[in-house]
Amino acid sequence: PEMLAAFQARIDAGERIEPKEWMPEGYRKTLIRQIGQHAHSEIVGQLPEGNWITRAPTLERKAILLAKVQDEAGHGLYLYCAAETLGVSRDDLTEQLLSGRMKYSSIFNYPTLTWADIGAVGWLVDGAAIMNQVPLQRTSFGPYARAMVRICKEESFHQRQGYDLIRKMAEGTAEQKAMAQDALNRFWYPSLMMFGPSDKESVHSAQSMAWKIKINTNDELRQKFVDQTVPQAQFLGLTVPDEALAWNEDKGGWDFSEPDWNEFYEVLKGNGPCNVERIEARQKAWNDGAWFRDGLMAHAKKRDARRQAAQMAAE
Amino acid sequence: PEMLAAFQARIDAGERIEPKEWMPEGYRKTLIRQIGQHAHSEIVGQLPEGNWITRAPTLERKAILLAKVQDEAGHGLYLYCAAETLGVSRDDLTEQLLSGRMKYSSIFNYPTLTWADIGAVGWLVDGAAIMNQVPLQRTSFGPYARAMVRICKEESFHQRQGYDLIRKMAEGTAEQKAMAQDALNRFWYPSLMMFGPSDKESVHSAQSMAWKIKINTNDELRQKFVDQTVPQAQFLGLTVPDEALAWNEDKGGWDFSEPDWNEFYEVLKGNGPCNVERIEARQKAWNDGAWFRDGLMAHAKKRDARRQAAQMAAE
Amino acid sequence: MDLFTGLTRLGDNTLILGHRISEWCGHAPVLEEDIALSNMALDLIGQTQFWLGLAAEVEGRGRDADALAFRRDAWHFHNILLVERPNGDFGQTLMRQFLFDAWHAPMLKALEGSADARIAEIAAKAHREVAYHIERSADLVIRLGDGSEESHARMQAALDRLWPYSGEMMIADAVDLRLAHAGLIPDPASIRPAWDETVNHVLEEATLKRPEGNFAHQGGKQGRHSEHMGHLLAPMQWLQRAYPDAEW
Amino acid sequence: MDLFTGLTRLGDNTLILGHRISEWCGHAPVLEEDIALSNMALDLIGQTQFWLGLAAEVEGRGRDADALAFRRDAWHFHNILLVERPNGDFGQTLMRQFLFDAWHAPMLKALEGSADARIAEIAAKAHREVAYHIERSADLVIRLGDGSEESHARMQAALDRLWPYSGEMMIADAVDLRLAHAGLIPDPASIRPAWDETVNHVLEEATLKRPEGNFAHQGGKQGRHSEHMGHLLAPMQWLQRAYPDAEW
Repeated sequence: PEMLAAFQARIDAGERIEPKEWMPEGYRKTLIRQIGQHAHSEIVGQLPEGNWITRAPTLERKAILLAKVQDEAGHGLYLYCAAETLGVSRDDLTEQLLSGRMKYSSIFNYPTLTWADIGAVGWLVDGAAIMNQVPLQRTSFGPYARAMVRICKEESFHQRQGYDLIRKMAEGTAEQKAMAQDALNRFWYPSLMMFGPSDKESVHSAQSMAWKIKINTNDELRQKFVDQTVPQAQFLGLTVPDEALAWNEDKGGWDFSEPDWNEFYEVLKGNGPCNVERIEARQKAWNDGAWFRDGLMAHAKKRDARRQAAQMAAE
Repeated sequence: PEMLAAFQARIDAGERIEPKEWMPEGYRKTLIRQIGQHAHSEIVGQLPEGNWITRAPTLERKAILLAKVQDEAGHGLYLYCAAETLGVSRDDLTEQLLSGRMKYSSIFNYPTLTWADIGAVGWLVDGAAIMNQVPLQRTSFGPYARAMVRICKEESFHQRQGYDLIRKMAEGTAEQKAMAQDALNRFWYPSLMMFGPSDKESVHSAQSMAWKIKINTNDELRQKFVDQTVPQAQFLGLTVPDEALAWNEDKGGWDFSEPDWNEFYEVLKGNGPCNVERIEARQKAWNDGAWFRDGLMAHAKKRDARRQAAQMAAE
Repeated sequence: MDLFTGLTRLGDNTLILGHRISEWCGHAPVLEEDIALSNMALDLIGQTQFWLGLAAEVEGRGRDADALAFRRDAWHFHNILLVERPNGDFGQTLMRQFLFDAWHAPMLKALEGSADARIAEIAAKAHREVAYHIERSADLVIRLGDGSEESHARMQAALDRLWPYSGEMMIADAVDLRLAHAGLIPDPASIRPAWDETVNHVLEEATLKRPEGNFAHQGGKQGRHSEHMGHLLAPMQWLQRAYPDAEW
Repeated sequence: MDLFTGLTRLGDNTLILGHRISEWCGHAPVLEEDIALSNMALDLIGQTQFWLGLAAEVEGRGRDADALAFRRDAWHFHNILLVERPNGDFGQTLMRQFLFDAWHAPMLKALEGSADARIAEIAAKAHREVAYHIERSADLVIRLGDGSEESHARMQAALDRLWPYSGEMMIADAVDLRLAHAGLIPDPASIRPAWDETVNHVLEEATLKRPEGNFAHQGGKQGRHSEHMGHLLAPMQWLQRAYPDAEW
C-alpha cells in the first residue's frame, strides 16, 4: 500500500513509469490489455483496407494505400514492442488474438464495400482513433506514450489522405458522390462507437483515469469528434445520417443521436458482419506461415552452432 | 495365331468386337490407351473453357458454355465406362493421368487468353476433334463406337456454337475483331497438330488401321480439316496465319504449311504453356476431394451394414 | 419499384449462386459432381434469365436481363448474403446449396400461386428443376454427414459457419410485405415451416447438430453486401465493363 | 514505338509484380514480412509511375501512366510471365522475387548508363531501392533454403516450379536489340552473367539445387500472357473500367 501510494504520487506528479520500475499488477495487466488490443487493431485493421489495394483506381492511390497499410503494420510492431516491455511476448499476444481471448477494435468488423469506404476509414476511423490517441501521448507508461507520439503523427497524415480521397469522391460523378454518402452512412455510427459506451456504463474507467492510462472520458472524446467531423461533412456536401443532429449554442457543440448500443454489443459478441472472417484471415496467415517461421528459427540455430564450432576450433 | 486370324477376319468383315469376346492383348492395350487418353482429354479440356465461365459476357453465353463443359464431363464419363469394359478402372486411369503416365490431347496445354478463344476452341479444336472422331463411329470396338456416336452428335453442336461465337466477334467492334484474329493466329497450328505427326513419322498406325481402331491417316484428316476450315475463315473475314496457303486445283484442296513439329514435341515433353498447371489443377481437385469420396464410401458401408443387420433381425 | 426489387431478389439469388457454383467447373472432387454442378449452375442461370428479364420488363427503362446482370454495381444487387459466400471446401459449397435449396423449392412452389401469371409460369418451370436440386443436395448432406469421421466434421463445420447466413431468406422487410399483400410474391417468413421441416429432417438423418441461436446476418436483400461481392463481380462483369460498345 | 515498348516492358514488370505482392497485404507469415512486402510493392508501384509515365510521354498520344496501367487489356502488357505467376505459398512469392531481383538490380545498374538521360535518372533512383530488395530476398532464400527440412523442400519446389519462367528476362527479341543498339536499354542477354553469379552463389549458400536445363517460357514481353493475367487485371482495372468518366 505504501508503494502503491508512492506510485500514484509519481503519476500525479506527471512522471513517466518505465518498464523496469515497480508497478502494481493491475496497472501492468490493464496496460497489457490496452496496448495489446491496440496492437491487434492495427494488424486486423490491415484487412479492410487491404481489401481494396488490388482495386485502387490509380497508381498514386495504390501507393498511398500501400504506404498507409505499411504504417499500420509498423504501428502494430511498436505497440507489440511496448507490450513486450511489460513481460508478455508477441507470440503470446498473437495467440490470444487468434483464440479470441483478446479483442481488437470492433470497427474493423465492418466491411469496406466501395472505394469511398477507404476514404471513410481514413477520415472517420483514423479521425476517431486520433481523438482517442492524442491524449495518450501523455499517458503514464513511458514506452506507450512514446509509441503514441510516433503513431499520432502518422495517423493524422492518414486522416488527411482519407479526407482527400472522399472529397474527390464527393466532388465527382453522381455515382462517386453516392458512394461517398453511402460510406458516411455506414461508418458514422460505428465511428461513434469507437469511443466506447457512455461513461455511465463504462467499467474500469475511474481506475484507468487515475493511473493516466486513460485521459479523457468516452463521452468527452465522442463530443469532440462529432464537433470536428460535422463541419467537414458539411464542407463535403454530405449528410450526416442523424436527423437529431443540431447545433447547441449553449454547450458550443453539436447535439447528436447515440449509436445503437445493441449493435455494438452484438458486434463485440462476434456477430458483426466480418468478425469471423477477420479472425479466419489472421489464423490462416499464422498457420500458413508456420513453416516460414520455423525455417528461420532452424536456420538461426544452425548458424549459431556453426559459429560455436568455428570458435571452438579456433581456440 | 489362329484366333488372331479369326479376330482379324471378323474385323475385316466389319463386325463389332464386344467386351466379353476374345481379343488380342495388343488390341486391348491400344484401345485402353486410346480411349483413356480421349477420356482424359475431355476432363482436362474442361479447364481452358472453365477459365472463361466466370467471365462469360452474357447470360446466354454463360449458359451455352456451362452446357458445353457439362457435355464434356459427360463424354469423359462415357469414355471411362467404355474403357472399364476393357478391364481397367476409372480410378486407375485417373491415377495414370495424374502421375503423367497417360497423356491427354496436347491442345489443352494452350491457354485461353481472350473470349474469342472460347469461340476458337469450339470452331477449330472441336472441329478437328470431330474430324478425328466421326470415322471412329465405325471403329471395331463396340462400346467405343457407340460412345463416339453420342459424342459426335454433341460435338458438332459445340462446333456450331463456337463458330457462332467467333463470328459475332469477327463482325463486332475493332477490338473484338482483333481478338478473333488473334485467336485464329494462336489456335491454327495447334489445331493442325491435333491430327498427329505426318503419316511417315507416325508409329503404330498400320496395326491400328488394320484393327480399325484408327480409320484414316493423320494426313488425310488434316487435309480434310484445312479444306473445311479455310472457307469458314474466309467467310468470317479472318486471315489464316499461313502465307503458303493456296488453292491447289489439281488435288482439289488447299496447300498449307506444316505446323512446327518441334513445338509439338516440346509440348508433349511437358513444356507447353499450361502443361504443369493443367495437371496441378487436376491433382488439386483429386486430392482436395479425397475426403468427399471417402465420406461417400464410408456412408455406403454403414448403410450396407445396417441393411444386413436389419435383414438378420428380420430373419 | 417493389415488384422490380422483388424480382431482382429472386434473380440475383440465382445469378450469384449459379456464378459461385460455376467457379467449380473442372475442379470438383469427382466427375459426377462436375456434371451435377454444371447442371445446377445451368438451371440457375436459366432461371436468372427469366427473373431478371421480367424485372427489366417491369422496370420499363430499356434495360434487359444482361444489363441487370452485368452493368449494376454491388449495392444494386439484392441477393441474400448466403449465396455470395465463397465456395470454401466442397462441404461448404454443398451445405450452402442445401440450405438454399430447402428454401428455394418451397418458395418456388408458393410462387406458382402468384397473382402475376408471368411469375407463376417462371416459378412452375424453375420448381421442376429445383425439386431435383434439393433432392440431390439433401442426399449428399446425409451421406457425408453420416459418412466418415472427417466428412462428418467438415459438414458440421460448414453448417456452423453458414448457419448465420440462412435466416436472411426468411425475414421479410417492408417491400416483401407489400409484395405479399399484393399476392405477387409470398412473405418469405411463410417459408420458414417448410424450411425447418426439411432442414431438421435432413440434419437428423445426417447426424449433424442443428446450431442453436437465430442470429441472422442481413443486408444483402437491401443491397448491403459482404466484401466478397465486389470480388465476385469484377471478373463476372469484366467484358461488359471493358468493352461497353460490344455485342456478344 | 520501340522505346515505348521497351519502357512498358520495364514498367509492366514493376506494375504486375507490385500488384502481386500487394495481394499479400495483411496475410504474410509474420509482421515484419507484411511491412517488407508493402514496402517493396510501394517501391515497385513508384517505379511504375516513372516508367509508364515516360512511356506515355514517349508515345505522345495523350495517355498517362494511369491510362496505361488501367485501360490496356492483357495483350497490350509487356511484362514477363514470371511476374504474373500467382503468389503460391510464401516460398514461391519469395523465390519469384529473388529470381526477378537478381536480374532487376543489374539491369537498373546498366540502365543508369542509358543514352536517354530520363531513363538513366529513373534507373538510378530505382536501383537504390532494388539494391535493398535483392539483399533482402537473397538473405531469406538462404535462410529458408538452409533452414528446416520443410522450408528447404518448399524453397526447392518453388525454385523448380519457377525456373522455366526465369529465362525470358534474359532473351532479347528484335525490339530489345534495336534499343540496345541505340544505347537506350541494354541487351537483356548482357545481364545473364551477373544474374548467374548471384543465383549460383545464393543457391549454393541456400543448399538449393539449381535446376538443369534452360527451357524458358516466353511470350509475355510480346503480349502473349498466361491465363493468370486476365484474372489479375479484372480486379485491378475494375474501377477505371466500371466508371470510365470518374476521376479519383
